[in-house]
Amino acid sequence: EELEAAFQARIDNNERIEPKDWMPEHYRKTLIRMMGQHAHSEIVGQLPEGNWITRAPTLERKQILLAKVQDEAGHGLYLYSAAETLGVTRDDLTEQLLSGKMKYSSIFNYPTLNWADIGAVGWLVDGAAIMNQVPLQRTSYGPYSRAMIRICKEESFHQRQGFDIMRKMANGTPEQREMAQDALNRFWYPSLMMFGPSDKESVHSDQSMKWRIKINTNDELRQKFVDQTVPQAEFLGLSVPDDKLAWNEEKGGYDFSEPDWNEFFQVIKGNGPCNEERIEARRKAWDDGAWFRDALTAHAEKQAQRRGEGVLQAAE
Amino acid sequence: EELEAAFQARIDNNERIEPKDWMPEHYRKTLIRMMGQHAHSEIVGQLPEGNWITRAPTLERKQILLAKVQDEAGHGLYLYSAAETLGVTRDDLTEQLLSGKMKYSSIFNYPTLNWADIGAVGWLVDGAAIMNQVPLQRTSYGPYSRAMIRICKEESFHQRQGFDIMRKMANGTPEQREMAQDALNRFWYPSLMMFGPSDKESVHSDQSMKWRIKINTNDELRQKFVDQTVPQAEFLGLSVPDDKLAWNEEKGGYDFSEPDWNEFFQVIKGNGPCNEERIEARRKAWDDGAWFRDALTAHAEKQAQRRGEGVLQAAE
Amino acid sequence: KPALFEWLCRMGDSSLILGHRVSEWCGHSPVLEEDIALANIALDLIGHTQMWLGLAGEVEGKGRDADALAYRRDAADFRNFLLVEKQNGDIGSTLMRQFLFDAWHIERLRGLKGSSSERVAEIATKAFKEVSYHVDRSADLVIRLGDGTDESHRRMQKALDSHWTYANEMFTDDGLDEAVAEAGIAMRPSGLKPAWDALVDEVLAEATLTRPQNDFARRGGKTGERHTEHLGHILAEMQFLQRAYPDASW
Amino acid sequence: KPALFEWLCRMGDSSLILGHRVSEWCGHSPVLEEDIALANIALDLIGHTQMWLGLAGEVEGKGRDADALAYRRDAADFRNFLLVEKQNGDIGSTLMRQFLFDAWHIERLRGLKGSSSERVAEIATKAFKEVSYHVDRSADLVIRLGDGTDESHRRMQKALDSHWTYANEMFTDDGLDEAVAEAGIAMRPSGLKPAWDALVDEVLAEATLTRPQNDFARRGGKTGERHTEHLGHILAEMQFLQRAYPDASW
Repeated sequence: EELEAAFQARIDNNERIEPKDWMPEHYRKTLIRMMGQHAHSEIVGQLPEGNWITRAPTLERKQILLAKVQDEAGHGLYLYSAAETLGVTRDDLTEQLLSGKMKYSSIFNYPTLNWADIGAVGWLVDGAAIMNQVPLQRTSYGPYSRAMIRICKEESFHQRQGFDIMRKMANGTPEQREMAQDALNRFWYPSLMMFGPSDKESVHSDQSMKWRIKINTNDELRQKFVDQTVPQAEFLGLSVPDDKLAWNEEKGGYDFSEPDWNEFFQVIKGNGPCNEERIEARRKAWDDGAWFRDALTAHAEKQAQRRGEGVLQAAE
Repeated sequence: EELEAAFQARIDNNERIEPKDWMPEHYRKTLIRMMGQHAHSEIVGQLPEGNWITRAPTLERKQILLAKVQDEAGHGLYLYSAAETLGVTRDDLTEQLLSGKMKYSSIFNYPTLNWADIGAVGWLVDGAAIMNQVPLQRTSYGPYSRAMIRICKEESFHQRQGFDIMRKMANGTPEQREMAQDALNRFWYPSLMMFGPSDKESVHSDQSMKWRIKINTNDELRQKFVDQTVPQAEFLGLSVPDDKLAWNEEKGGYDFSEPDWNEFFQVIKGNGPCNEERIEARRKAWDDGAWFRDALTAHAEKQAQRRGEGVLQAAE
Repeated sequence: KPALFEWLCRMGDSSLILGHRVSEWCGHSPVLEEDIALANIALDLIGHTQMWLGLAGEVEGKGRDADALAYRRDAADFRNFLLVEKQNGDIGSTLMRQFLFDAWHIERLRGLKGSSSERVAEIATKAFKEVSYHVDRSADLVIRLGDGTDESHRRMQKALDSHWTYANEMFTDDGLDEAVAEAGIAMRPSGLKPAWDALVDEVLAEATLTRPQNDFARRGGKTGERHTEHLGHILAEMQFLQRAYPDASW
Repeated sequence: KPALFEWLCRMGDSSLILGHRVSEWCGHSPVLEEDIALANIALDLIGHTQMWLGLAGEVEGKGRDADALAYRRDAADFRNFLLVEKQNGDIGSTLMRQFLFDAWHIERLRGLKGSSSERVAEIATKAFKEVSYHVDRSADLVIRLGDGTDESHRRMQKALDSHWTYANEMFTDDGLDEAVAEAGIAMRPSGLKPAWDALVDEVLAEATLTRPQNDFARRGGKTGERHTEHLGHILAEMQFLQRAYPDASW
């Protein structure tokens, strides 16, 4: 009780909690879940974009996309490392992803179907991710906060690159323009879903906000995202697929339609367009790679033994 | 001795040998080898053409190609069945193909690299095959002879289709014309190799000709093929890739360069362009299909058992 | 009439894409008899494609023939079911997909034989005979593999579970189906469900397989709103020559 | 000068096709560190492609840039080694192919730093640093996997045997190489063999792998006379957008 009060006081005082510090078990568990899901999302997030690497339309676009997917793997690495400071291993987390015990962002269960989707993923999906992540730079857990600072920097670079693809497509041939609009149509609502259900229905929010591992409410962030994105869509000359979208002078933001939460829960349940493919791809990578990981371990052990023998011989 | 003399007499008398007839062990073995290799060639021969089914340039071409590949599988089936009359099973023959103990026509170790190759395979490869097979309709072993009669009918149809592709390509755009020429360049010498090394070097020829399981010499057939094909190439406006090619009035046929027999022996040894891929593809089909074949057997056994029980119950 | 055009594309595109997938097996199947049968089914499906897309082109009246529609549209313009885009997987998965489709296909064609459009009825009549053979064959193999070994049973159940929510798309109705139904051209997809259910239940029972309880229907194939990621890869391969050599004739 | 153009295509095409193959691993490799490293190698190779093909386009002087060369040529015009077209296989096969190529690549670039062509020397100098890292990395992994478990040893030996005759193509000389060598632009390929042999032997020894005795060299990639069947499939995918939308800029 006392410990918990002291802990909460530190948080209220804007101090960072570090791995060696005492923390409530529930805080630790919640953070593992959050960071694990975040890491998994980076890893699974390689797949929809990876789908277009071999078909990128120019060498430069191919390079940019490769660099981006590489960054995502890198973010996964930071986040797994940060999570490991809480006493789980990366392999544990991976097993939990593959068994379905842990989730990843459901946005990655949507397919990338034309080249403009690669733009839309950068513009909307990374845009929404940044909106979620910027506040997390100030989250109470030190390693997570520091990982977020690095990640946010790269993400905003990715978002600009995505927007650049969209601009090129929206100002291109009629077919390119159609692809751009089609991409926006398909990614708009799934992007809004990235902020999670309305706060009224969100389960974990209150305690998490108290612990400052969640900073803003889902609805706040979603509103902010819409307000930022709509003018960008207008700039591109694309229409947001929402009849109800309208500027509300009074609240100083847009009114907009909620996404279809029924679809959201179907996707979470496994009925998203690509759930099966995504997990299958990761499982295949993991299973097919077992011999590789085993071999590296075996080699390291041999090397250690050889070094040991060397030391022994030298000592004789 | 006596049996063998009688056997030879029947052959010399142009009689057909049938499965239940006595035959020398070596005759049987030679035929199994020939028919097995021929069957394997049909099966492996599906692969280079199958390589273009998914890329056939029109729906009609796709249909024609599918029908052709289907026919080849059908030829394989006739030939395995004919070979089975000599007391080997199809599975035995397949195992020998996969272990490398039995060969298939080395022409199928060459890749199909542009659409005109599909034409060239029909025109040249099937053309050479027909040249080899037409005499075999009169071969001494009944089941083989009958299989060849059916096969030759279809093959000449295939050859016409192949020539039709070549004509379309040779009379098409400059790029199509280039593809046609490129295909002829790559398939000319391998097609000449299909008749086997010069008779001076051919191992099995003498006895086989006596038994009438080989009718013409390799060199005869090769000459006939060249004499038939060169005017067709001229008709197409394509050049046969042979500087030495010239009409020889005296012999009433063309003089032409020998193929590179060193290459031929390398291909036989396994160093052809596609040996590894071809056998891998067949091995994968076989291994991946084991559960399927086992299941069909298991189901048939269950059904037989159920029928048996039904009979029993009816009898009670 | 654009509704009919699009509806014909739905018919033709599903045949085309399934024909493509099936043709990938050529030379790679577990037994020679399957090589032959699968090539034959692919051949039939490509034949149907020519008829459906040929008619679609005529109906559209913009001078596009079946080849133009097959080879010069990009993924977003395709109207095939998602089910037929799925990767082949093992031969069991391919045959299960085939059976679920064939069971729909035969009912679809049976109804179309009485279509108010003579041309549609004519195509359906031609295709019906071939598809009767397809469904007999795929049903038979689903039974034998479902009730074969433990291994084959497991594989077939897994394939069934994986395809199920895709198969459900075949019975979704939309405005286009409504318009075509009102014109007497084709029954609403939902109307095909009872006969499909009956056949599927019968075959699954004999195959000792369990019908999945998931009624969720994946959508987006027949409307073109959201295909799978596979379609783009299929088209890149299929359309290469027509795209790379737009002026050639073949 | 056409010989130089074609020689530059040889350099650029091998980088392009290998970069393509390596990029197929993105998101599918056995550990996160490999995902990162493989994406990075692909990225470097595509970068080299831009430089080599960019210079090739300039030398040709017909207004084709690197993208035009990468995306608008068909298979017969490609000049890459057969080795880099090979399918990825398992990660061991991919890494073995990479090592055999890297060991050639580093020697090739080392020599080119002193090329009589300033532009060639400049590109080689830039690429050399990156490729030093590639070869260190692939050599290290070949050693660890060769001398890992029985299973990994078996896989690496199989990969080595399978790639060997393809690797031999990298050291075949032809008239074009002769012309380029005489102009002082690049050493004859056969001249790279001793250094390659030394490195390969050293690494294989440490990896406890047996060098294949087959000196046969597969040919036809760098001359374009006979590629493998894989190249057409690679290009169908890679070039789809440029082929389908020839008027677009991206």
